[in-house]
Amino acid sequence: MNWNLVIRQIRTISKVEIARYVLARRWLGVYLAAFAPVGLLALDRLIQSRRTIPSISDFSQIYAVLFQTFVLRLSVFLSCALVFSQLFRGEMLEKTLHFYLLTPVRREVIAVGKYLAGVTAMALIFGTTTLLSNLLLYSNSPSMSSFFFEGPGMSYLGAYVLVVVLACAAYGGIFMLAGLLFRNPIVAAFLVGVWEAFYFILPETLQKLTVMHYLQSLLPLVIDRGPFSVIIDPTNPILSVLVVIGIAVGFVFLSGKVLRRTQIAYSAD
Amino acid sequence: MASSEDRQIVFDNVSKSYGEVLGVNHVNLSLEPGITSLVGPNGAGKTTLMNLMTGLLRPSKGTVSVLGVSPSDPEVFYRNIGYCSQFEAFPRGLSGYQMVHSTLMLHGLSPQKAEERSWNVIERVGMTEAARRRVAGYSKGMRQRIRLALALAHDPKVLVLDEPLNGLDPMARNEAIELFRKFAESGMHVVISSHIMHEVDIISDRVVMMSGGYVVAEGDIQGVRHEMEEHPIQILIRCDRPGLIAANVFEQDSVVEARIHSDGLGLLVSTRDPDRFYDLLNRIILQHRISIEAVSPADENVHAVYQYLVGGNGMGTS
Amino acid sequence: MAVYKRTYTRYTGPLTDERWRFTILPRFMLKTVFSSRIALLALLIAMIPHLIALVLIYLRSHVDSLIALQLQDMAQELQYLNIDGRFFLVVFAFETFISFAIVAFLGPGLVSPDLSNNALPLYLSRPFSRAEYVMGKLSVLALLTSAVTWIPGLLLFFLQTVMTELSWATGNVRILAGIVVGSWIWILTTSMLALAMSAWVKWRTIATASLLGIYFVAAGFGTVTNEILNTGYGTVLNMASNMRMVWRWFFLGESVYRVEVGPSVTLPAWTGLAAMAVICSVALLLLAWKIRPAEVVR
Amino acid sequence: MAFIELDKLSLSLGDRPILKELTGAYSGRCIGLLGPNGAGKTTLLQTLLGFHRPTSGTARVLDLDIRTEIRKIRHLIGYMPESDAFIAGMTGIRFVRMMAELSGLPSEAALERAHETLFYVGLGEARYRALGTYSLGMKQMAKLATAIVHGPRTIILDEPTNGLDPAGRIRMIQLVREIRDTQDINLIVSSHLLRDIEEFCDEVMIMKDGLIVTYCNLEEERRANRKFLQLETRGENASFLEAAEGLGCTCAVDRRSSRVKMVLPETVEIHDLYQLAETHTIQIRRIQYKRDSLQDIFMKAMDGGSPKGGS
Repeated sequence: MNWNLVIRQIRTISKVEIARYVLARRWLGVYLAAFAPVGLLALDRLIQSRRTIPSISDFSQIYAVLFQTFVLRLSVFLSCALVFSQLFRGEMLEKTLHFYLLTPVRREVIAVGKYLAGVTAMALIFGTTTLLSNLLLYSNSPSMSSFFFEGPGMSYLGAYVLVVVLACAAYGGIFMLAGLLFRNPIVAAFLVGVWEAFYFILPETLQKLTVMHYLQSLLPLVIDRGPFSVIIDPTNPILSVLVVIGIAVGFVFLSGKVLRRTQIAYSAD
Repeated sequence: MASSEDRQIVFDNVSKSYGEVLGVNHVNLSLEPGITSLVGPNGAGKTTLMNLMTGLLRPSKGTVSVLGVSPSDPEVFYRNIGYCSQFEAFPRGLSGYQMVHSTLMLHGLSPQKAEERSWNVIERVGMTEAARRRVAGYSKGMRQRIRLALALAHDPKVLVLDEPLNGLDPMARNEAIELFRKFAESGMHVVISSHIMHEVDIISDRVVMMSGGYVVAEGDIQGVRHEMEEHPIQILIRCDRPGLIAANVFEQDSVVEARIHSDGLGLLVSTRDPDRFYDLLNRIILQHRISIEAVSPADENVHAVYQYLVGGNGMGTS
Repeated sequence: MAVYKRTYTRYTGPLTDERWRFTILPRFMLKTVFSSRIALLALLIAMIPHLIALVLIYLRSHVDSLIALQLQDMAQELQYLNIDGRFFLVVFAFETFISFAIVAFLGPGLVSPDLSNNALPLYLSRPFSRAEYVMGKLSVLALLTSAVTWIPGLLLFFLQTVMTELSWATGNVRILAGIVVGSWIWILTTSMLALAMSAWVKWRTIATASLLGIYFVAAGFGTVTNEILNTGYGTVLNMASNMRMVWRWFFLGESVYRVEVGPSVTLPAWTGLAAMAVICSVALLLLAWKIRPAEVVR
Repeated sequence: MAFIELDKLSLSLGDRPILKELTGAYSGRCIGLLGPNGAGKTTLLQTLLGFHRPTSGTARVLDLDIRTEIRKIRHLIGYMPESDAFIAGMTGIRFVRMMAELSGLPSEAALERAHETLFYVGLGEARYRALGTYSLGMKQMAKLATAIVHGPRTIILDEPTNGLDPAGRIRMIQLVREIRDTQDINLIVSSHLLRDIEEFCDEVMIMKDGLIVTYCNLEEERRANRKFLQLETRGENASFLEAAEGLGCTCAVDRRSSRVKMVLPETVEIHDLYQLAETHTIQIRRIQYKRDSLQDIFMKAMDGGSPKGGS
């Protein structure tokens, strides 16, 4: 196994993939979904519509709601579904997959190259927007600096960014494999979506099978899920991080194996 | 001494079908270096054969090996193979240069060497000034040239080309034919599929003719032609008195048929023994002072062989 | 015996009037749409709310016969139900969503295949302009959604008038106007959006997914905006509430719309209309840019 | 009457000039449009169809100006695009019928013409099948059907024989010839296959870098160019060639295909060559006159032949 050749191949594939998609129309939806909350909070910061400034803990609560409902469930999840399922399914639809398959590169290395391109791009986009929206929200309250430097502010922020990156990693792997296996990955995206979004109503053993449970265990504030939710104690953070990374690596490895058996028979639909 | 296996492209009783659509059936080939032309009507299985040869498809039955390497381990297999496919599409957002350069990087070249060799091969296909623009804006001919560059960039030992001249202008066609001839002479395998019979005539050392998923003929053109006794050689004669020649020609029993052309200035003769016929013809011309416009064998070329074996001038037999 | 050799001959007959040439598209496209049974099934399901309304109207005006059938409690309840603006508001609330679903699933199939199969040069090399192409495709969607919105709506209105006296109709002419004008506003907006989206994304399935995305995710984001910015204008992102403003203005005569979620703030009724006008113009721009015979790539 | 007149027609896409002040009047029955990749052939055809607005200058098709009367022009033009173009979910007959109606034919006439045209192009028995199931050759024929169904005065074919197998190409060449021979129809055919162009074009326009570098009538070219003889013999022909040179012929032997090119002076007849062959006991197997084929005309135009028309 000639490692520096493999490294060079992975770097090349990642660079090519990012060059192809970063300005592609397809990613416009991703940029919109990522930067919408930032725009919103910036607007709020400008027009100061509120008469009374809520307390720091209120701000944390507001951000927790915003993060867990809109950011994590909708924009990160849908963006990963769109980007990663198109990594391979897009190439099959556009009939360009053969360009990669004709190169002397291990199939697993192609999968890793494409995956890393997707993860770095998504992690960068959502990492920065999470950072920005977090800071913008707290900048409304005068005691922001004390909250961040003495209080738990910094560790909250770190947790949120970590969760976003891990979400991209795990969901990225899942949707890349879905893109390889299913002719219409949107159906798979919908099923996984429902499973992950309503994880809290599942019994304990099933909850441990969802990615969301481990991401949730890393979040500082758990928001009330309503009457049906089954509250179970979170797994300890280190284990959660390892499990999510394990999921990501597992799916990428599977994608490599599937790619090895993929044949080029572009069907004329 | 390397066994013959390591120098050939071998198909060992290969069959391939997609669901109930038959791709190719019971193909047995062992191709020597040089230019091999793949001919046959649309849907005869040419592209399937090429996709099998380049590992994009796995055979349902039988095995394929190129220079002794099986397509199942891509890291070694694709070092020696270059495939210029018929697929029209290109990745959006990339320029011609970026594609060639990244392909060479995947082959393990350093960035500088990849860049130098990229411009070299781009220049060879005449795309130097357009290479910086995005491929999405290229015309059909320019896309074909970039596909050729991608197949040639890493100096492969085996070149598989699916209708490589499709969309190229006449000058580019000649340059490409010269290029392929040079490769073949340097001991490379060049496998070309084409519909343009007179080009196949000029280029190929040997022909593989397919119809309905089966290999119906394989070998050099003249060889294939002579093996088919049941089709006598046709000779076309343009002159002022075809009737006179026709009258004298039947003294040879090897002459099977003589048809006078509707314009009264042409005669088509079918004979099993062309050598003796030419002697007779030359004697008749001298004896009766017939003024000749042209004498030419009507079907020494691939096209005629194609007509007999594949035949059909309607909408193709497949 | 005369042998007729078929050679190519030119057409020298009369030509049709150019004004109505765009109607060719719906004639042909409807056959393609109705060839798939799912489309037929979807249209039938879409009729259910109107059927229920029909039954209610009929029963409401025959309360006495219900009593005769000893169905006192049902007759009791029907007394309170009066067929007025609010009744039609509920019926059309359902229709708003159903007609959007029809457009979201059938719309992309009209434009995306033409773009991915490069059919535009075939259309536009004929005396058939880009505007006619869009109008033709639009009229296909308009026909389908009309069959689900204002046509059954008018039937209900007419039935109610026949059941009661003419004065009901003259008293509620606002409802009549609402049914027709309101439906056409919604048909135009959703159809333009569907065509623009399927011209922008060349695959059917992704176009349908994006349309549903716009309908739901944008609405969700609207409510979040209302919450955080403490304003009502986030509702503009919610297409369903835009349309609800228009219905309420027609059916209930409310010129002011109370925002459901977020601070209790009211918006003038015309904001919904303005939002939909913006959507239509953006869609028109997008179509003008994408529907062209030869793709020019810089 | 010239059916195409170009009046300093120029066009730039973005900042790249594609057509450079093309001028000229052309009236051939079937004009072949040739040129290297990127010479502007497809762009010129699309501009005549009004797909692009010319940057300056204009053109007249059938005496109608493309800037102002494009809709009238499009009634009289049939266009077969180069790339694969069809409408999904439609059968052959409904596809061709809709295209006829879009060109102004009333519905019944369109249906009748559609059937007639599909039989004419050889898709008779496949006309009720969905277009998606058509092979490449059949799709080309379906495109041709849509280009001729409404009986246009001018037909533009972009690479009609491209990618067809031999059977398909023979059929297409035959059809284009028949259409050309119908009275008052003019064709413009763009192609890279010079043999096909020679089969059905009587005039040829060669473009290069946005200019028209050569415009010639193939019949005249054939007559004007000097004739030379191509010979193939069996047996040792050195002495035979010397004897021929003695008579004043100039000979050139093509090493690879062992064919001989010979130019006969006025005084020598083919018959004399047979005489010589008899005396030198060699057998003449092939003998025919060859002319500057379109290939040579094209090559001359490419390396800076005299630009007729154009700037």
